[in-house]
Amino acid sequence: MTGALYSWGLLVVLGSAVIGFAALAIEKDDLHRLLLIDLVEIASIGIIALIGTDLAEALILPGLVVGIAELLALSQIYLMKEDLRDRTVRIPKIEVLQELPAPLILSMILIVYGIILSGFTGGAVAGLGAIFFIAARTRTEDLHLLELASGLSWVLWIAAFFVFMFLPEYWYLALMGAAVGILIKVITKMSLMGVMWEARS
Amino acid sequence: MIPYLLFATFFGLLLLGIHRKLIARIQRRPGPPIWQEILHTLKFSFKSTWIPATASEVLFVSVVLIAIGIWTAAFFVLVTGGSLLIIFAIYMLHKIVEHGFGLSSGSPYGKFGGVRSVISAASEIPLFVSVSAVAIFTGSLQISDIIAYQAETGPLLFTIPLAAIALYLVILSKVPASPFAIVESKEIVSGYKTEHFGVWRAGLETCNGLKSYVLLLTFITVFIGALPFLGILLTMLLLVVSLAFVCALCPMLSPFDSVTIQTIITGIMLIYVLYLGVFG
Amino acid sequence: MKKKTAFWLMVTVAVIAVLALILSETGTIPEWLYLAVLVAGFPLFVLFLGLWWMAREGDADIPFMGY
Amino acid sequence: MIGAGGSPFMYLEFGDIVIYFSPYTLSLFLLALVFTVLVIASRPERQLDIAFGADAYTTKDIGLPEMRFRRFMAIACGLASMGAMVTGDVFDFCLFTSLVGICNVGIVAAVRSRHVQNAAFQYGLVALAGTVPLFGGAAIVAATTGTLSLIELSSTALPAVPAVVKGFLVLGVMGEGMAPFYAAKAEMFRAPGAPYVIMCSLSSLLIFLRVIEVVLQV
Repeated sequence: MTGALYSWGLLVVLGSAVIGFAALAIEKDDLHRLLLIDLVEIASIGIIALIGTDLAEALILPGLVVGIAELLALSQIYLMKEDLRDRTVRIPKIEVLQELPAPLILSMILIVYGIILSGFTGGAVAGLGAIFFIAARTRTEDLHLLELASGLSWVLWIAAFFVFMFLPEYWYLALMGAAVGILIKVITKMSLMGVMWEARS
Repeated sequence: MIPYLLFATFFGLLLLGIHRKLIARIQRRPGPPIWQEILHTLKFSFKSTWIPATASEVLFVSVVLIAIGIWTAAFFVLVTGGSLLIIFAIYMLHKIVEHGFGLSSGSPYGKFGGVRSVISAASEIPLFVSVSAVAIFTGSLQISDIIAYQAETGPLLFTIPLAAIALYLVILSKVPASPFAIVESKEIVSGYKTEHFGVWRAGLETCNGLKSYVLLLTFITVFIGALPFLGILLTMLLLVVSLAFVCALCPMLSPFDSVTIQTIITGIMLIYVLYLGVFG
Repeated sequence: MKKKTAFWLMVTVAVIAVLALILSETGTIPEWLYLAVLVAGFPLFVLFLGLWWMAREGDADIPFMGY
Repeated sequence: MIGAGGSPFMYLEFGDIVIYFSPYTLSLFLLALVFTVLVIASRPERQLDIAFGADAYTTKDIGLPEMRFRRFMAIACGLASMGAMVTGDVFDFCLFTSLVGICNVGIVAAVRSRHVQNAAFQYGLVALAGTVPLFGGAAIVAATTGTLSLIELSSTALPAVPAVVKGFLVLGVMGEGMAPFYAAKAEMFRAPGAPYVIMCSLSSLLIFLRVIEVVLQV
């Protein structure tokens, strides 16, 4: 049963990948190709997700990270190549964003929900909340505190791994440490991205 | 091993000299004496030597060391019956050496030679194809196993002749003056070795001698099997004679034609291996 | 590189290689170690030999740029 | 096929991720190591150009910030290829391979020349597209056999991996490794700075060589 389901899923994902590649072959504009390649990339995440086990979840994360890194690098090259510097980035003019209490409440909800989820997914949700909060602000934030948190959480994460390796009997402590570490890490990384983007404008 | 290594180097150089002499005689020129390549190596060792002012010094020197080192390693792998894949890898990595030679000096001629050597990657894929054909038949890539297999069932040369031809073409594309020698064709001066003179060139010649010995020995070991020592040397001589005829009678191809022909050969070989894999 | 340095380096490499040969023949070191020594030593030996023959403290020149 | 590159003689275990050294992987690893050390140790070459219309020549010097960036990228590329050489895990191999792809783009992307940047961008698109068959192949390997470890995969007890998947892996590596296919795009190799550009072609050749062993073993 699951085998058949897997085959069908694989067929669908591969089909969408083929469609993406076809679009890529037809499209001539570099920027559009950059956008399309992101769509194609999602197909590979889809193939990994089809495994449908804990292993798949563990594999998607590095796959995603590599994909994002390549995309960021390519966008940077595109900017350099087309000589696009000093573009102003405008904050979207959404009514909700203009008033302070609404984004605060929304982002609080997102952050709390993210902490309950914990781990990578939770970090992503909470980070989204943080971005939302910062996007609503017009003044520039002080980045040092965020950077400090990001660095410390990374240290926590690595330290937890060392505990795993050398003191396996304290695995529960290590697990909690790693979970909290990656949660804070992802939150700060995502919010940093948003803040730095804004700070440049 | 030390005496055998030195012998292999000098004998390889001698084979290159014979190759050169034969080409000259086929084309009705007198040609240099057959020990010319050995003399070359010695001569370059006596020539004045420096590193060009624009070169990246460390790379410029160490690429010579790497060139000799990898082929010494290939020689030992072959003699001790290691994995055929390692020899295959070293053959491919020789490209990096050529690239390094060309790029490290800052000379535009060297750079052309280096880039051409990377383009000629098409010549390697037949090698892989012949390796996989061998793997299909013998079930192993250890050279000692391949020799044992041939001792039982006779030379692979008659079982999979097309794979042998593929390896022959691979060797052909690495000998001087061959139709596929686009890295050394005349319009780019001396190609990747333009700026490596004096002692550096002597090192390169040493590498070339060892390389020809190793490649010919690989062909003999993989497709003919174990032979007495004199038999090996004689077979090598025969191979060199045939190579010299091909080199003397064929024109040197342009890079585009060379890559096209090698790609076509690769295609044929892939079909052959698929056929072997399915019906063999 | 000075002629003398090159000579002594060459001799050192040669001695190490011969030593490895002897040790390998007597079975003190495994064969792969002996071969590894040769793989590293042979290129060095060739270069130092050449440099000993023709080491010169010359000025570097620019590459060949045409006829 | 068990031990296509000679039988492994050393295992380094990090939990379920096993790094193994066979004669084949060890020699590739050593080559990557040697070239990485070279990249760290050597200064870039200065490419000579003839000044047309005069009896003169110019050298293309590389500025310090550009050199630093490219050296960093080249070292990262060397480290990634070392990892790809010895890892005993298909997915790890794919990760290292795509890392090599990014670093290859990075090595040439810092050159301030429109032609080089254009070539780098196009190559980057190919590399990004190459991750689809690469990761897809690895995922299907995990789905059909239930393991990603090359040592377990080389034993015959597991169900056979379909040939298409091997093709996927090779295709992915062809996308990531640029040297042989992109050498014709001479703009990339025309970028001055020898040891760094060589790292591009070295790393792609190495991952090619490794994927052959991987494909033979799965």
